[in-house]
Amino acid sequence: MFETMLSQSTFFAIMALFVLGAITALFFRKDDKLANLASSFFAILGSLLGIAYSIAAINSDAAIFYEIKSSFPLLSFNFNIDHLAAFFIFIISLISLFCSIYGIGYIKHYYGKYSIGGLGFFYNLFILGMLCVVTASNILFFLMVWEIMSLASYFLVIYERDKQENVKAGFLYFVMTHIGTAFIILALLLMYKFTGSFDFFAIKESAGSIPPLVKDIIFILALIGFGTKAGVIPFHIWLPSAHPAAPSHVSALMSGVMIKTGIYMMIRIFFDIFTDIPIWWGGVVLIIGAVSALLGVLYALTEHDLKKLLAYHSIENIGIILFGIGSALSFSSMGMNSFAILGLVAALFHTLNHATFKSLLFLSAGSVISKTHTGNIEEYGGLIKYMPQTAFFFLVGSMAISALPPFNGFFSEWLTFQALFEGIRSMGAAYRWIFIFSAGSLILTSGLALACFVKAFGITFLARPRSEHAKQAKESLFSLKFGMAALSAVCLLLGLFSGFLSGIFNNIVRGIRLFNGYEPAFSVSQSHIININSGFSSLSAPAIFVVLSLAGIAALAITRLLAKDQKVKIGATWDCGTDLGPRMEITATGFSRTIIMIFKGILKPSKQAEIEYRDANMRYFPKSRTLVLEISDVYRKYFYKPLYNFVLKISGQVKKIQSGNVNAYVLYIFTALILLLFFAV
Amino acid sequence: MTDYSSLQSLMIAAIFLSAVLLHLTKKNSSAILLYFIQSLAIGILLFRPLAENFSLIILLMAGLTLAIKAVIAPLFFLRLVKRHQLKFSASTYLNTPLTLIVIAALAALTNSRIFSHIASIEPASQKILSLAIAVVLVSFFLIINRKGAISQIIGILSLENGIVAFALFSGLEQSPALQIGIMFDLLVWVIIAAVFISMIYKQFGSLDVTELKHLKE
Amino acid sequence: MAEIIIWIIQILILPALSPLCVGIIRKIKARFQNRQGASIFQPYNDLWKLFHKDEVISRDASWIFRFAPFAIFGATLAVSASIPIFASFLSNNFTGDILTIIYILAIGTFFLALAGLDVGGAFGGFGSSREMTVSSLAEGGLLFSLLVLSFVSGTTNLFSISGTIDSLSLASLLPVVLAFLGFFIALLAETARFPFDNPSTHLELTMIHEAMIIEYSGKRLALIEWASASKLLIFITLGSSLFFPWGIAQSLSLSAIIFGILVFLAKALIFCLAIAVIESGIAKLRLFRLPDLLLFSFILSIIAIGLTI
Amino acid sequence: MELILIIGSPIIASIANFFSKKRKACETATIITGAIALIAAVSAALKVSSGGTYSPNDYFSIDALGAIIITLIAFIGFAAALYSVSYLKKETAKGIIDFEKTRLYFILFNLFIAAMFLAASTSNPIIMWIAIEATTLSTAFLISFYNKPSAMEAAWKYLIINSIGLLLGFFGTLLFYTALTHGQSAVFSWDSLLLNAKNLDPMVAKIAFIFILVGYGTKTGLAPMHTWLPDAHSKAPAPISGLLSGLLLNVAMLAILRFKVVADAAVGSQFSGNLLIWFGLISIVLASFIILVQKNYKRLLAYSSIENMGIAALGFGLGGIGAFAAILHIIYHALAKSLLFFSSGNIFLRYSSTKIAKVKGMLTVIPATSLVFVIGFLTIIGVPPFGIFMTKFYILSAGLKTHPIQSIVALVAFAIIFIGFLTHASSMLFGNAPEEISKEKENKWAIIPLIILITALVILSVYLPPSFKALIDSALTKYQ
Repeated sequence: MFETMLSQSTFFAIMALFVLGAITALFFRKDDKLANLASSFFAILGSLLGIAYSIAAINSDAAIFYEIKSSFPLLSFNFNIDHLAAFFIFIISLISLFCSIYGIGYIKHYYGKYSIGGLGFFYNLFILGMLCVVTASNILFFLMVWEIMSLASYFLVIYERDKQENVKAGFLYFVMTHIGTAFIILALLLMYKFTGSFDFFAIKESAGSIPPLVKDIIFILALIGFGTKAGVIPFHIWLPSAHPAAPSHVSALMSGVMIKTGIYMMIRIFFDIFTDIPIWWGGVVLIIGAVSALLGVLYALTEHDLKKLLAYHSIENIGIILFGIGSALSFSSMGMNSFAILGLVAALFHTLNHATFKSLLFLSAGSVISKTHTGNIEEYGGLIKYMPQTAFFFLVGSMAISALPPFNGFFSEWLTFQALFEGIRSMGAAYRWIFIFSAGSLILTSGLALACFVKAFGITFLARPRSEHAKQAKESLFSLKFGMAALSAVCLLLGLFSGFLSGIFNNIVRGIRLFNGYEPAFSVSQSHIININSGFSSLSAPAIFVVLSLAGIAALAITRLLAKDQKVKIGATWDCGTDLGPRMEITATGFSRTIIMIFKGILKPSKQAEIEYRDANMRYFPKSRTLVLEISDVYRKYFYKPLYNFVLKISGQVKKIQSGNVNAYVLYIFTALILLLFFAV
Repeated sequence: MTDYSSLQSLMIAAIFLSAVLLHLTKKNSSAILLYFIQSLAIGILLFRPLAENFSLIILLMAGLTLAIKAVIAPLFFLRLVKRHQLKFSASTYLNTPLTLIVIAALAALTNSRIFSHIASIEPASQKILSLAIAVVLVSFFLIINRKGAISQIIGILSLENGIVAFALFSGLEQSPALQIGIMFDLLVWVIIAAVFISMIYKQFGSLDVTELKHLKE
Repeated sequence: MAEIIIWIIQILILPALSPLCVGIIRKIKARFQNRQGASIFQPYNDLWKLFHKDEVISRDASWIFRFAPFAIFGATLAVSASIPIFASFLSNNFTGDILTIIYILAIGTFFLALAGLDVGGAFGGFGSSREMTVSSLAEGGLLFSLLVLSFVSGTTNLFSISGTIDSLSLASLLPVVLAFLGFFIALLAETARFPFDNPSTHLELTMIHEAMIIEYSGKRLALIEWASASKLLIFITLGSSLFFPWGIAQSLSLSAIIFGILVFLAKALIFCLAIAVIESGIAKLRLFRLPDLLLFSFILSIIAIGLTI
Repeated sequence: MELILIIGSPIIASIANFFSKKRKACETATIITGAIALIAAVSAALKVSSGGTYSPNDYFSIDALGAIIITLIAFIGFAAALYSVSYLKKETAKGIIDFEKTRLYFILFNLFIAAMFLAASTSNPIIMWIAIEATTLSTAFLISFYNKPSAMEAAWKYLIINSIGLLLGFFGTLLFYTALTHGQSAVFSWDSLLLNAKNLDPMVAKIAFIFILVGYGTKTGLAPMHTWLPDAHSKAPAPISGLLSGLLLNVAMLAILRFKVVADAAVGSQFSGNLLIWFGLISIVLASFIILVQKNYKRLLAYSSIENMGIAALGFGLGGIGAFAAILHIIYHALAKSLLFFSSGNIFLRYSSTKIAKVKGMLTVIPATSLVFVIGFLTIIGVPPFGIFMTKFYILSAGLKTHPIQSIVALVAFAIIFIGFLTHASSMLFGNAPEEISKEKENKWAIIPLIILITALVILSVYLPPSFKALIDSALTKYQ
């Protein structure tokens, strides 16, 4: 069955479906309903075919390579789908399937306000771009689809263009991605310079001819370039403003899948193309991962806009993925390839998990925002009574992201922990402390993530509604609920079958050149027990699920046994005598204030208090008291603003050349002539 | 044939001197006079080959060039000067001693090793050729130095005279078609320059080029 | 057949004994304050009473408030089945891993905090906020102290750790001692004991754990009280059977099992004594002094790791 | 035969306009002659791409690069003719100009096109010089079309600086001419120059090329000699600045290239290559900084032309794939820049101000033009689906091989330009338009020329027709 699926026509059928979706969306742009249906229909078809194709590709070991010549030199549209690329096609298609289903209902609230045809066009183009990015194997073709992906997502970010902050967010996003691409162009061209070919295959063959110093430069450039796309800490400032600005099903795709294309290319370059890896690469990636994870979750705690909070969590999870990659780099540089496979499997598993639970969270956030018309969680409260299903799906998403056992988040974090523990045990003196620092940052991050999602879920869905909007919220349409339900089921299933999945990841990673022919450091027994390093630690996902459910049932049985016929009376919450207004509940600021004060060295919070008195000169009875708590944006203040002002200062000087005086202009020509005569001759 | 070489060196000296004096004149009319002298010298040089092989075309050509350069252009400018009562040309950027220093430096540059290879074109008149290039550079500097619109135009025309002098001395065979083309071009250029000067005078009320400084950045 | 009986004892022993443990600590504290104090079986009576009382649930509460006690108690049940109490020969490589038990306990904390927020009272809110702050900082110290043991014994499976620790040479004793100090601080933080939280008061300034369960009554309050008691016993068992595994049953023989149980009870008693002494001895720390204490436990464990390898 | 049509038809048109009294006659004459010239140019190009350089007599010869430039002039000239008809109709409606002015406009417009055709197709360097001098003179009046003081000032500076540049260019041509005088009285043409470039003294050849580069470089707008370009291109009427930026700069670049081939034969390609690279680099860096702080969108487009000419110079200086990319770059830049200037014309007609700060909410007021404007500015800043990304990439890949530091500096400059352009474009496109801007529908005829240019740009960015590719390859063999 797999061979028929793997023919070239199916792959191009997937592409054709998305192109068709884009064109029909534009074609029907006059009629909103038709445009939405057309674009979502083709997107769903395309992703279904994509899932089937990727599963077939992962299972077959045939080297799949399609080539189409182009009329331009050095550019040929060739696609190379090995196991790694097939895995990323699977992620893209899976998430875009559910987001497109979700989109059918969600786009309804844009009817009449914005151009639905435009949204459909750029949405399909965006997915097509991502599919091509993970399969392109010619440098020029890769850079083309990479920028088309950023261009399409730019237009999606500024979709609601009447809001000024969306336009600013879009601008910052497009500029940062473009600067990232400049670094990537430099890295890839350096590779071209030393291997003389534009095709990743040929570069792979002659990678040995790249001198070590140039290899390090390429590593740094690639790390910065793809790190900007992945949202790694110093280059992350575009992510918290760009992802929330896009429509929710698009920000789910962007946060869940697009930032992973950066991770894909890092794995492709560091493991597939380079052979002997110097030791310090792993250390750098680990440190960046640790910083991104820790600071990502701390900024998420300070955030009160639901989608911004989720965007910061993407940064945190990218940090966790970088732990996997960093440990794999360190192990392979020390020659311990079996442990490196463990690290990379942890990274890939967490990439898949993060894609599922982050898009689930964004979709449920989207359904909440579309019903309450505001992103600020301070104005929510009590939504679980008006939107019970969305609340349940958000709860599943929060449990998955804070790595609570039955769900998939726990198992990939567990594998990442194992990789870090192996690092602590077996690495050399200095690197051991980097591994310890990373393990510490990971455990602290997962603790703070748990606190952050208690805040996010609790303040949004529990207690009493704190604004009029929250009161009128109603449950969203069926297609939204279906999208979210499917994703929560996927989160649970991925958790349960993590044993089986690690086996699959194992042969995906062994498809990469650096690792083929090595035995992984973990084994999966029939009863789904993942056994690390022959007995160091082991775990079985289904067993945990069974034990937890049995324990729950036991608790129910005990209460049923002991408390047979007690009545349950509905009363009022304890209110010390005054009637309990909605303002009595704890707010998001209050909830995270303690943690912010503990980490005030890093976050540098600032506090502004204003008191307005009833009678100006008699300052005893305050009329109103406002408190503004801000977190200073360290990166803009100390790195990006000064850099931008420096460039502006230079252009201020350069502007003076056009002084308006003809004699000066002629003098420029005269000096140019004289200088040339002196020096060039 | 020696008298011709002394005639040539006399003429090139006249051209160079007029170019230098253009820097120093205060009045527009004397600038126009200097340009007239320069064009006259060029005309004479044009007529010299007639002495050896008389051909009607070359006579016609030389006559036409002389007519445009020496007669039409100065007349145009004199009419302009009279119509707008522009007695005094605007001042220069550098005071006189400094200008002379720069001119000396330019002359030294043209005789230096850079241009020594120019001799390979016409070994006989090596000195004259470098003097012609000196005229080019000096009149180029004139455009930078003077603030008046008319003196800038005259600077450009004297630059053109320097190039023609260089062409004559480097023995470039003059095909009549090219000569006519260049002369026609010069004529159109002088007319347009004159039209523009009157337009600028109408818009800005004076011909001082430093007025034109609104198009910044 | 004997295996199954052992498993049944293993599962039942912790929930059964945990109220006794709380009773003993209260008794010792009372003796310190020169008063008679209630009998050590008083907690059983309280539970029995609560299970048979009617229940009042707030109008604003959602299904989370109703479901949370079962999740919390279930979590403690699951953990008590997968940690070595008196027999280290039982091999449970399904759920017996350090990370698994830490994260299963985290489920309990997660639902407890949500239940605190659910009713919309002021107390529940800041209770959950303080609880999440303390537990997120304590997890680091807890994991790293247990990690020291796994590096020393070469495996993260709890049962095999307790099996290998007692055959340890004295040379590697220092890291284990440091790790135990770190672990003990984390124990006090996780089970809301003295320097972190005052279990016996309802004063807004000092209570963290009590604030979250203030709205509960009837059988749900019983379940939660029982769960926090068994969580205390879980940590005591971890402390005793991992750091001081001497006397734990290595083989299936009846005498070894009985001896193992008795030794476990003695060790648990010593732990309760230690906790009660601390509760009577020192004052509760201010909330913003807690991170320093937790950081201290984290640093201790990291030094211990540094020493092991 | 085609040559007579190409050069003759615009001249006939301008003479006809000179005598015609009615506006309709001028417009139809210009459009028809533009169409004829386009057909003739395309057939000439096809002939050249199949049969090598086409030289009917010793004064005219169209080689491969000449054919490309001529087709470009014909195509964009035709689009400009269409656009200026509707542009001037709108301006007369707004009372800025009267019939007398439109007649003068059409006369000079056709003269300008004819001069460019002559410059690109002649085989004699001095006739090329005369033709380029004629373009300067014909556009001088077009720049001072709206006789406001600023237009006058721009025209004056344009005249002075370009005349000096061209005189220096003439001096360089004469220096090259000295190579021919040794004995034979061969006709002075590119091929004869190339044949006996050897007997030029290397030092003289270098000095000659320096004069040519500084002279014609002024006309191309390369860095230190670019100062006239922003004033001239921003004050001229939109169609004319489209032609100035799109075509005239390329014709001047063609002149430099023709002399570069001769200089390479004399002293080897290293000398001229380095000069072109340095001039290109300075233009890119200079333009990038000024674009960042630009306040007037027409001057913004003018500086972008300086930058793009710098890229073309860099490409030709690097040679190999760089030269191929530079030829493609000239084509894409011509199409995209004229597109942008025409749409800036529409913007000016609607907002009647060239200040970026005054233009807000373009997408809501003039959706069709702003869509074209978006595609134009995406092309200029080098975003992939459109061609300039490809050419910038080729030049960078060629540059990184031989001149790594220069290519990195160029890459940084491209990033700064990207930021500058995106800031200005997004501040113009989004936001809500000021109330007094009229919201009426756009005139169909103002959009059609833009759509013609866009289709050409998109088709060429994605697919190079084989005959077109053959033309470029044969051009490459000569201008390597």
